[in-house]
Amino acid sequence: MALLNGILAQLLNGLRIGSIYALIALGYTMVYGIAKMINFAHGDIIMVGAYALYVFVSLLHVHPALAVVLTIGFCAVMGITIEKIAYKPLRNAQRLAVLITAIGVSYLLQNLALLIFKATPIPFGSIIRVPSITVGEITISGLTMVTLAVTAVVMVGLTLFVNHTKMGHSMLAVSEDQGAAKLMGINVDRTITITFAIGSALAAVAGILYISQYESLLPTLGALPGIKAFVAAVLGGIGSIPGAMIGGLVLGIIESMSKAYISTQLADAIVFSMLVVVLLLKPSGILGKLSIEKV
Amino acid sequence: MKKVLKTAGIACTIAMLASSVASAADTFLIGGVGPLTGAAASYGVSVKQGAEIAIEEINAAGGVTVGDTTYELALQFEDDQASEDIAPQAYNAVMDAGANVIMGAVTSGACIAITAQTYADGILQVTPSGSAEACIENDNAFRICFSDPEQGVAMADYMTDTLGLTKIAVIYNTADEYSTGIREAFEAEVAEKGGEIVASEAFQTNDTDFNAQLTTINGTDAEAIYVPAYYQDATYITKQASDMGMSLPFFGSDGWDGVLGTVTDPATVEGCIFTSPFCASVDDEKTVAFVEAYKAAYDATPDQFAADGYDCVYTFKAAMEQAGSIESADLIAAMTEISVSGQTGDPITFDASGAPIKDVKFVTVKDGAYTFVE
Amino acid sequence: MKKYGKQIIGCVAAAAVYAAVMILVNGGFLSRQMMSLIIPVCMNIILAVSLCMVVGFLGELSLGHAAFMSIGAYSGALILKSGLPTVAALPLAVLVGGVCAALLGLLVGIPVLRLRGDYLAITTLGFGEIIKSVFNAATPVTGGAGGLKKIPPVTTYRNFTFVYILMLLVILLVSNLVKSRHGRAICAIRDNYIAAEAIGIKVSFFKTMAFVIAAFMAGMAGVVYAGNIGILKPVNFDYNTSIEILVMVVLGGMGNITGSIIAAFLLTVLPEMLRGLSNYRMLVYAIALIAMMLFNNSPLKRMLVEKHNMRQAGKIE
Amino acid sequence: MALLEVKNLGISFGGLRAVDGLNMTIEEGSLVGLIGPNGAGKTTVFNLLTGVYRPTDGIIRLDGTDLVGKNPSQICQAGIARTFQNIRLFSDMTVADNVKAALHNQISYSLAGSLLHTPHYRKKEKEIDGRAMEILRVFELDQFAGYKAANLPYGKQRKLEIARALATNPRLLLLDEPAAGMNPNETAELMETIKFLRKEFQVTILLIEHDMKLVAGICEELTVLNFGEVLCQGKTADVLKDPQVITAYLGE
Repeated sequence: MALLNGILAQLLNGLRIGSIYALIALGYTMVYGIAKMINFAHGDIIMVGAYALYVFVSLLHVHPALAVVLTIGFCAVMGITIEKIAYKPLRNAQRLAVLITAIGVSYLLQNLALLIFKATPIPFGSIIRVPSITVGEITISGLTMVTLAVTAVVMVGLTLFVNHTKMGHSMLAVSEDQGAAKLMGINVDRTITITFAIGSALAAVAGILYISQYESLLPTLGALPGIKAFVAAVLGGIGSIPGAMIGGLVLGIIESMSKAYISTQLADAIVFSMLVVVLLLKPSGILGKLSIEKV
Repeated sequence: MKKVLKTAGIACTIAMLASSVASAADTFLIGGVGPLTGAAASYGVSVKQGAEIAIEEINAAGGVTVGDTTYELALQFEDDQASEDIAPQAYNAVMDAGANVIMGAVTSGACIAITAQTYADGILQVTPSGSAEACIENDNAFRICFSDPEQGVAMADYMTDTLGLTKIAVIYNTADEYSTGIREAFEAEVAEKGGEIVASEAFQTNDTDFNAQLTTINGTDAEAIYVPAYYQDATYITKQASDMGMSLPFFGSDGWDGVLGTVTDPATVEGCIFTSPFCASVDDEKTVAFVEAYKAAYDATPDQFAADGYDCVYTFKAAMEQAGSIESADLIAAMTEISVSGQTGDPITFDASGAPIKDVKFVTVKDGAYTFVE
Repeated sequence: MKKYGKQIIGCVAAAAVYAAVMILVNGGFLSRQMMSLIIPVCMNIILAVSLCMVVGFLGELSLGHAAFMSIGAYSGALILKSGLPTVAALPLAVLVGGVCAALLGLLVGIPVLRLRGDYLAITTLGFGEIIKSVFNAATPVTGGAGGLKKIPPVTTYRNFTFVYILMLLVILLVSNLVKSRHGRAICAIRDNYIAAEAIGIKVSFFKTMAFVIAAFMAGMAGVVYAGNIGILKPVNFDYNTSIEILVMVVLGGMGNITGSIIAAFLLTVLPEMLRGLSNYRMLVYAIALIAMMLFNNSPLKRMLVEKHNMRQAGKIE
Repeated sequence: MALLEVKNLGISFGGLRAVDGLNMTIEEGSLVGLIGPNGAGKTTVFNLLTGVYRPTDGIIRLDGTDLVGKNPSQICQAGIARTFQNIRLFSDMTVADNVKAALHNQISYSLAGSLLHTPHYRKKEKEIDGRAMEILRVFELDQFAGYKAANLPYGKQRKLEIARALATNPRLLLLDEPAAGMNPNETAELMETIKFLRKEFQVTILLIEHDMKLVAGICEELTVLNFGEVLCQGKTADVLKDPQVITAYLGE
């Protein structure tokens, strides 16, 4: 019974961190699926979202609900700006060129935050207060439930948006073939800009939930969840919206299970080994489409 | 912008002083090496700011008189991003600027990466916070802080002998030298004293989620948790433990200093005990003066890194006065003869190995404020 | 005749650089800060040129170059620490470091055969993180998080000649390889792997070969690193290091060896030149990086390239 | 014995039977056309013959050697070379290097030679240079040897692809719509080239083509595919008169 409770508790720990990964991975996968670029700065937009929320709530004393909206708006605008300045001129360049620029943007955001907010972590209490639920000996944290719910809603919302709106269809078209989409009268630039706006807004949501969970602001806070979420997105099949959700949750659970029952020292090694194994068995991730080149 | 002007100002001053050798007050340049950017930036910034406070104090009081010459202290602090790769360049940059002594590096690895060169150059090197034993292997190298094993042993003794705890869980950073160094010594000493390490859980730098480790510990019969790590980690760990409803007492290393500044609810660290040479909230005169000056200058409460930086500068002053010279060899020889009245110890003396001799103190959080454990 | 002309220019340039560095170092014209950059520059050139082979010529994105470097660094460092006289230990360490890294390259080569593009990239990143974790955990051999210490400083700027020769060798081997049937096969795979297969090129073999050779060279660079810094820590070989090397290759114009060399030099020296900016240093570095990438793909640059292409096409018509 | 023997060849993609029960023999030295409406499965046949796809059933023999299950590079070494419907050049490489890459297995030397540029390497490279130029000259591409392949005009890119395929010294050459996108003049020129290289390189040719003028002009035999199955096979003149073929092409 104790063992079972232990396993259950560790599963919940996995869900807690996994739901955050999933939320971030959704943003990654969205941008990747449509703009076909790995946005290495995605994690740093989460950081910006977290700091923005802090500025609105603690420094400007805006009502938390409004602050959430403002934060999402701020990040979306920032996403658009970054896209316009740093990525758009590279639309026709090699894909790697954009990747490197994204890394540059990541450095830029981190160092800007460092200059503005300094290196010392800033404590910032959660604005989301949801009571935990206790079932038997197991306690489920309120925030975990909120994060899971938000991630699920976002996933469903994104799927509906992509499949049932005009903009969504444009996105699908652009993701299939930019050139053809352009010929069909789709405004590719605008579609990609909107993709970035949505991706950044999702990053903001992730940032808000992340900071509510961990309550400490650091200029580098986005880096690690960013890279883990990237792994999650690939694990789930990058470009696939439900894949991102599954990848995130699976990654979180593997992580907490290997920490609990194998080795905390080698947890990262185990997580990445799992990734390699999954990709060897299924080269395009759990839910990814294998694109076969037509000969 | 202010900082740029300030740096430019210092640089100008150095240039002017260098060009006019005959000026009344010569400059004694302290070369600082430590992280000002990157994940470890806060340690380097603290050391730098603590040292600047000390330098201002000393210069305001007329500088350091060595023989017939009065020296004004100056600091050139170069960023090493806490990286072994960049530390040599940072060190050589301050040497190019004509540093007389080296304060640094702030982190152990970066410090070790430059010890061979400082030794070859024969310059006095005092690391404020490089706690690995290898930092002071050479004869020219000294340190202000305790070494990792010293801290681990001191805490193990305190927990087993004084508090009578026998079943202890440990959470440590497997990717961090400081953390693994303390942990090793701590676990060995606990075993020596007949205690038991019931869980030894690792995490990685930048990890923020400790629920898996805490859940594991919760499943053991641990009586206390020892966390040899930095205050950010402690912040996450104590918060998540309290969220889980754990009530085990926490013990920590000197990296915990500053934890009250980063927790959202002081109750989560209430009653924790950590080894620390410095405590900003005690009300002896010297500490209060330092804390106030620091607050006025940087709008922040000094942590132990700042105190280490401060003491480092006073160590240089004492060595200059004792040596009666600013030649490196004389300064190094004087190090074992001086006694410094610092923030992290009073007195601080140094043994031939380069380690400081000062009392280990334990700090606890009581009613949301630090106090020394009596 | 034109071919030999290029080779002569290369030799002259190599000798001139060597002479210039020796004069600057021994004549005391260089600041210590600049002297401490000499070896890192050489090392980064080796890393960039070797990665250039995988990214630029083979066309696969690798985010695990630092892992190869770390294997080389650790195995080489163990040899350096073994107490052999430097004359024997250094070449042996470089060789062993290279071989160990090449073996890992072979291991990584297995997924390489199945994966492409971003999936391969994330796998190489994963390999890097696995290696890092293992090094962290294998304390008895690697010193764990505390690092492998007291490595004899055998590749400081005083041993510039050795490192420089190593660097030239790497540049020579890679540029030779590119101009050979093996190099053509690798480039063919990059340009169109289906057509490459169709003309009888064994794609898996050449992919693995490119990875192994690049890994070997990165391993040698790792030994240079070990002998220069004197302490090895797993954290210094994380994906950020791999990305830094990748930045050099991409900035150098992918598949352009000279470009990689110049980019490696610039990106090593630039952060040091920016020290005067103190806190704004990394910010300026980031902006410079973005600006350079944007320039590389700007209409201005494209116009210049296109003009060249048009001239070629024009001649044909 | 026939050079190429295909018996009962078939492949299914999921439920779709893309090629079914294909029988075909090609005699050494002949020039055969594979025609049929769009989507008839012609390119799929090429992909089966060159190992891009593995057949679900059937036999492929080149000069008696079984080719089923071999990968494309092995099949190329066995003696089948091809061009592609959508040109697949090594576009960032020079025109000469495109051909030299294809000489990879013909004129060989060790990796050590590649890395060190040994005298043996120099000798062999000279040989490769000579051979490549020889082939390029046949296609009148020699003066563009140093240009990037991507910078060639379309018609010349098609020619280069054929040149590259020939460099592998094939016994059987598969041409996938060589005249696609060419104007009548270029097509006429291409016909001459094909005739010439057939003699010059003594290669057997199987080609897919929609341009009936070309097909009628140079192919000796034809196989007509429709919905993955053989509609008709035989001498060119007979096949083109077959009412079934005409219906398949022109509709009801």
